[in-house]
Amino acid sequence: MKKYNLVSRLELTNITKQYPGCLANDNVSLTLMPGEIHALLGENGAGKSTLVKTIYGVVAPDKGDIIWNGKEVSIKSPSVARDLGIGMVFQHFSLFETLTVSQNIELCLSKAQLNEIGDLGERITKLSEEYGLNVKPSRYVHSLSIGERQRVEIMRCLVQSVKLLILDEPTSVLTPQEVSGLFDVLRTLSNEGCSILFISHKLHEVTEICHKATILRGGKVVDTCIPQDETPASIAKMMVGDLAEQDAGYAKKEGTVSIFNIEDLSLPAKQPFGTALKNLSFELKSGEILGIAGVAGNGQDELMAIISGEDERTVNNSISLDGADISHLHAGERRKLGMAYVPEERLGRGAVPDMSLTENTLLTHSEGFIKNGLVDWPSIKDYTSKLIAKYKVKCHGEFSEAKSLSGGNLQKFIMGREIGQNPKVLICAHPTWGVDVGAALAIHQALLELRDKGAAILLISEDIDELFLLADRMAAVCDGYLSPVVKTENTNIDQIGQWMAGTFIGNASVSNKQETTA
Amino acid sequence: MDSDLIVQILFAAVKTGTPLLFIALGEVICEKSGILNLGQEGMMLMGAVVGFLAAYGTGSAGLGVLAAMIMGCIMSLIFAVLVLHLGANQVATGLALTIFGTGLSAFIGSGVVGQTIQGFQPIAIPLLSDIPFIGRILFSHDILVYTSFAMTFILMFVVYKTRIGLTLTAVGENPHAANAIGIKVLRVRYLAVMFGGVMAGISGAYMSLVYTPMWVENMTAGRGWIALALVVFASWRIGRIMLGAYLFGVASIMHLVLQGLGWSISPNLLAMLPYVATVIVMVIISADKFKEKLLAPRSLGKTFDPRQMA
Amino acid sequence: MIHIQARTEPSSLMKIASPLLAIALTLVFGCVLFSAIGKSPTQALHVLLIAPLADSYNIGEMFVKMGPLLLCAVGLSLCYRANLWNIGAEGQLLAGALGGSAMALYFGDSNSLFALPVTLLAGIVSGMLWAAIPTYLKLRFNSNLILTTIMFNYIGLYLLIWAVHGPLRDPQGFGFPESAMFADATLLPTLFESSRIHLGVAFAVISAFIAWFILSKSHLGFQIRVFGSDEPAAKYAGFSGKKLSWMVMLFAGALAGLAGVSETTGPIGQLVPNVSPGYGYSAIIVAYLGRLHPLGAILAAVFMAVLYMGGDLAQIEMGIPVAVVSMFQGVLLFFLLACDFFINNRLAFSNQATN
Amino acid sequence: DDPLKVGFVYVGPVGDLGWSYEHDRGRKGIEEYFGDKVKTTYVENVPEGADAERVITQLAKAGNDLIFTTSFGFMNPTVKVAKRFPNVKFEHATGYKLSKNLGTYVLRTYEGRYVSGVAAGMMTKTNTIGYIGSFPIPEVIRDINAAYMGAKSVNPDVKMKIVWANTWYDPGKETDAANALMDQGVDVMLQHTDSPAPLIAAEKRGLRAIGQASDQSKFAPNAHIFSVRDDWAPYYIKRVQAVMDGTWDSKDFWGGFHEDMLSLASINPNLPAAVRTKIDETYSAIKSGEFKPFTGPIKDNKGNIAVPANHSLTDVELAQVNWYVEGITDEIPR
Ligand SMILES: Nc1ncnc2c1ncn2[C@@H]1O[C@H](COP(=O)(O)OP(=O)(O)OP(=O)(O)O)[C@@H](O)[C@H]1O
Ligand SMILES: Nc1ncnc2c1ncn2[C@@H]1O[C@H](COP(=O)(O)OP(=O)(O)OP(=O)(O)O)[C@@H](O)[C@H]1O
Ligand SMILES: [Mg+2]
Ligand SMILES: [Mg+2]
Repeated sequence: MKKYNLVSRLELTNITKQYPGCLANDNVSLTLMPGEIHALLGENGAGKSTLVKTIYGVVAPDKGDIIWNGKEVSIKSPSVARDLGIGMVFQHFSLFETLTVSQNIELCLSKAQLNEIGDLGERITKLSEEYGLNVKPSRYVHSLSIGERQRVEIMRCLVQSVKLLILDEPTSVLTPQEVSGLFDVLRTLSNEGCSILFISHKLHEVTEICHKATILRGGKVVDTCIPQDETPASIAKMMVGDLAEQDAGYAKKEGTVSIFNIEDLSLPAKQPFGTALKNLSFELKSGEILGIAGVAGNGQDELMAIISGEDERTVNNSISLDGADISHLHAGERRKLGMAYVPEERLGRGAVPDMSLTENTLLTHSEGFIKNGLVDWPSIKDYTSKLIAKYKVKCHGEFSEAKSLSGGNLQKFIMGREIGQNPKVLICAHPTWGVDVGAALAIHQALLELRDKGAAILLISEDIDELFLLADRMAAVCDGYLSPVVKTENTNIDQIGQWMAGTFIGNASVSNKQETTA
Repeated sequence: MDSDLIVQILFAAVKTGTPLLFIALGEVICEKSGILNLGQEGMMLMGAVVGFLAAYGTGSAGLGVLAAMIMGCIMSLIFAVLVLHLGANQVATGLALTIFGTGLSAFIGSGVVGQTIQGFQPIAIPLLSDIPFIGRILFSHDILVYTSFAMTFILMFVVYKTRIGLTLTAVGENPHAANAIGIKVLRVRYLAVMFGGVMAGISGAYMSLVYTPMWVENMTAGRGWIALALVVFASWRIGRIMLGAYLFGVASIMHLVLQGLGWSISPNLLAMLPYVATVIVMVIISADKFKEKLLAPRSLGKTFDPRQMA
Repeated sequence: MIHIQARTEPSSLMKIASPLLAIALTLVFGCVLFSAIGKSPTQALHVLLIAPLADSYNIGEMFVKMGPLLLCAVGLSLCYRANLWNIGAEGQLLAGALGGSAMALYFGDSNSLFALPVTLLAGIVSGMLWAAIPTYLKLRFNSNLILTTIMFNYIGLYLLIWAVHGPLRDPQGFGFPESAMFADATLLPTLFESSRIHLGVAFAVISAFIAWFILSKSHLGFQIRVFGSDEPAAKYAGFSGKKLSWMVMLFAGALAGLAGVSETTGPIGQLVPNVSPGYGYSAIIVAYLGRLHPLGAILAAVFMAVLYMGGDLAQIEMGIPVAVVSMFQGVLLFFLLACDFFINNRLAFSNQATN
Repeated sequence: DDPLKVGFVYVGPVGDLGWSYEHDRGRKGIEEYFGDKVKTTYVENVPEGADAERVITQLAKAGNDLIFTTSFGFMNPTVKVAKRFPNVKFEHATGYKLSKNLGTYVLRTYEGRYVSGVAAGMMTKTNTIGYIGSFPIPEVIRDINAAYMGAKSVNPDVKMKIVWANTWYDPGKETDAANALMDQGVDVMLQHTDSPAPLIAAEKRGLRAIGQASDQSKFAPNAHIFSVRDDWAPYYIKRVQAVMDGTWDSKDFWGGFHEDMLSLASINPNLPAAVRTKIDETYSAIKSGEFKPFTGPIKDNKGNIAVPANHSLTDVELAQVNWYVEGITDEIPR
């Protein structure tokens, strides 16, 4: 990082933002110099996104000042921010799938900026070459991969000469290879004097690229550091405090009997922007955890839906449980045979937001609670309070509405509910996504306990570290294809990363068979 | 059927289709912004009665249309405040608007039932109206019909070729993303809903100032609902709305024409024709679920509150 | 300074208070309106709301009016709970009236004990059939339920008009569009001497209790609620959306059909073109006013019936146009929707109050 | 002495300038004639379903001594209420059920329709006249026959096209129906629906039409030939007087030109003299009773004898006409 002058690019003083029932930012102050890559760290809900949204004018702070290039400014809306030269890539993309790349970019520009640029398509192509972003202006966004979409988001910021680029968890959806491409772009920008505010949960990335870091906890700044001087472990300690337990390494197990099989499953996409599944085959043995890595949107949702029976299209003889074909059974019947699921979307799918926890228990766990078609509410209530106690779900009681729980607590509740049914097969998507370290630990242990009791677990996750920690065997999905399945000890992050990018496609099914028979 | 009769039928179809065209154009803009307004029938009735009252009072049909537009806009504002600011369910609010409009229009119009006024007179467009067939069918109408042509083409241009259209599409597809990049989602939606109201007002005025021209309770006879079906039929595309409106125009006068030609099917069964046709067309259009999902504004009918953005 | 603040928990007090507040606001609106048109607001409100309950005849008539409203509203409450936007109660009611009347005429002067039950059943089945078509179109062809049910209201109306002009016309009726009067064996018995309250009213109240029982005590009712409140969760849990949609829609159709046949075999006693003055539409408001709760619907239906009767009386006694009734209905629903805002939000009176 | 209380039940709005409007003019006629010796009340827009019985009951309970129910659909409710209130007199328009305290009254609209047919037959240049029907009930079918016979009597080549609008009052539909007819060569239009919309449509096209129920000349100064106007006041006054005198009895009353309950309003001065003369002649002949339109021999359009020679249909027979007269090429819809 070169220091051009002593005037800071951005200075925040005492930013405070109160949400109903939660103080998201509490007197946050922070300084950012030109060309500086600054990490914003913290557990889930620490207030990182809220802070950057304040800078970008999406959220109005209750208190505090923003000083931009030495002058106090009031950023009332994103267009004001953009006029100042601030660009932002959101944690959840803000792209319009039915529009083209250049239309998406155009929407972020003012008339004056558009006039200045002239031919937008040309400008995009030129920038694309300059930064190696490789984005075609005429393509529709729905036809782009996640990585490409992110590049569109970055392009959106670059078409106007941006002086501060904010990236909210940009790498969580990228393959390791894509991440290094992104870092190249960021370094170039930094060298050109563009400041970067970078949010990530992946601490090794932070130590690799960031010049400075600010750590938030409960909305407050608790620490700052120079990441190059720290290790991921030491930063993690700053984030969660000293009390947090850490996941230890866990012993790997080998499954016993093959219980659940997918045989040559192909299925066209059901939704306009969905992924088609292509020649999927794998088997799941009792007493093992099979991890499936992959960038979001590569067929995980579709796979989950067809396994659970939510996708009602039957693919004859392609799915079997205990040797019997179950592909014609609907979701309820499959559950009765001993299958259970933890969906990615905990609120709105895994639990009904407006219903109490008691009712949410009944959602999937009805065995023993229904007599002559009537619900035995008192016993469900009892059972629910036991669940809450056993999994240490923080809530007011079994009457609390699901939506009033924090994400991690709801996740613990759902895990408990599904595990409580003693499933033979548990399909579990992103079990700790957006969950803090303590809760994640509890969930990990519950999964392993279930495995040790002999259940077969399919673990779908975007978090490679978690997969390496838990899975006994692993594979990756890309564009609806499944890579070969390998024992976790026989692979490494690099190979899985390659597979996530699709390098296996073409010889997938063959190599799969070899592995499983080996 | 001789060609003369066909020309007459098509001429009548354009006339019958015009109120549908107006109201459906308004609704499609509203729906493109993600808002489903089932209050069309009520807004249209209010437009009809207020337009008639104003024209009756002032003697000017033009002022009548203006008053109807303002009334439609006011009605749509009630809807907009409830739905956009108070987060009320769109379906329920729309129904309430229709029920309210039906009652209120009958109430304020009770004094002028049976009165008549000098509505708009047809103006044959020089040269164009001399073209064989087409001239009679398209270019010998009144000023409001020409306005509806102009409106269609203007909207096609605005929606498909301008930044306004881009913004509208963006808001309808993903209001959260639109909000995040600084588009004033509520403002866009207010404007779209109000535009829908204004168009419903004109549509009502067309009924009471041109089509009959008089005021009768409930004179729109379900056209507001048909317009909603028309939007689905057109898969949210402007050009197709025009086509659909005229097709519906043909369907709704066909039973009268057939009777005149001596068909002896029960007039009651024939009168079902437009409604049955609407159902059939809707089934055909929406049977392709995949395609409909692609075409329909993705946030249609869903409540969006910028205050609760995470 | 007053400003609006989101509540952390929805207010259960407001859930109950909201309809009452809405009614109160509607009355205030009424007073303003009546003053504006030069009528005495107190007299108008008296005639609209008190007079309908002033004597036993009027109370009886109020119940007669309440019957079809409640039957339709109970079905609609279930539909809306299941997130199925059935606007077709009107058409289903007409279909029930038509089917039931055809059966009643088929029995003619028969004294069979089965005449009435079979007639009622025919009405129920016709209502179910009329609900089944849009349901099928929705489930099979993905067509918009709101629009198809509305279209089927119109189609049902014309079918009924066709029938009274054609096959069901009274052969001795000089060609007028009415069926013959039904024989006594196919008429619903009245419950009290000297009033028109008939068995159909009892059916309505019973149906409300049945619906309440299903919704709150049975697993099926639970599934309906989940399906309506969160469809992805229902799918995830393995509840069959198709099965639930069919059940709820057919139940609603059956009740609306029963409402129709109860009108023709009850207070009307024959099939006429005007079976319903829009009960199916008003029932939507009744359902909402009753919080989509079957027992709430009973109270709401009583209120709406009073309003209807009051409308007639206001016209007879004060020359107020009957259109005020539907205007009031609309305003009531507006106020209700607006008041519901305060279930999840509240007014805060100063900046300090936020903490 | 308390005024006599008279109640009216209307099916439509009093402002419809058609059926209910004319009944209300009749009601005002009573008020004018009797001054404060009567007190009248009306209820408009009463649906012909379960509500009718209640409204009629409420009028009876409110102390009305004589109640007129002015639409066919009120027949059975009136019968039921009449049974419960034996001391109140009821009169039902256009129906056929009588009881001790329930009378009926009907207009001989076919007389006006015959004259209309004569005028239309003379005025048509295309030899095609149109008829917008409401519902295929005997009254309307009877009048279609009368109109056609009138037209044929002056123009043997005349044809008639019939369109059913399925409504008594819906200006939109009536406009569509009128346009559909005119598109098919009709140049003179008769209507059995109540709104002036068909006249307005004819005026726009420079063709001719005849007004229905009330004087509709102002809607179409050029197109208007004349209106056949209903006038209920003479009958209503007579019946109120009968109640006051204690001479009221239940009967089935038919009134037309002769009773001044039907008249030709605003005959257009722009008609040719010959047409005007013919109209006057026909009118006088019917009014004096010298000519009765439904006098045999009349064949129906299937070739059967509908009215034998030398017979004029009685009122009871008139109430049951369900055939088209020879020369009408349509069929009665079922
Ligand atoms: N619109 C909102 N209304 C109420 N509370 C909110 C809102 N947005 C965020 N919060 C709360 O504010 C806190 C901070 O949220 P924020 O999104 O800034 O966290 P974060 O640090 O970005 O977390 P993550 O790592 O999960 O992205 C959280 O407790 C969150 O639940
Ligand atoms: N949109 C919201 N509106 C109101 N309250 C919210 C909202 N989002 C979160 N909260 C509340 O804020 C608190 C923090 O929620 P959040 O989901 O961010 O927790 P978290 O810090 O991520 O915890 P966990 O690790 O358990 O996920 C919870 O108690 C929740 O009830
Ligand atoms: Mg969280
Ligand atoms: Mg965040």
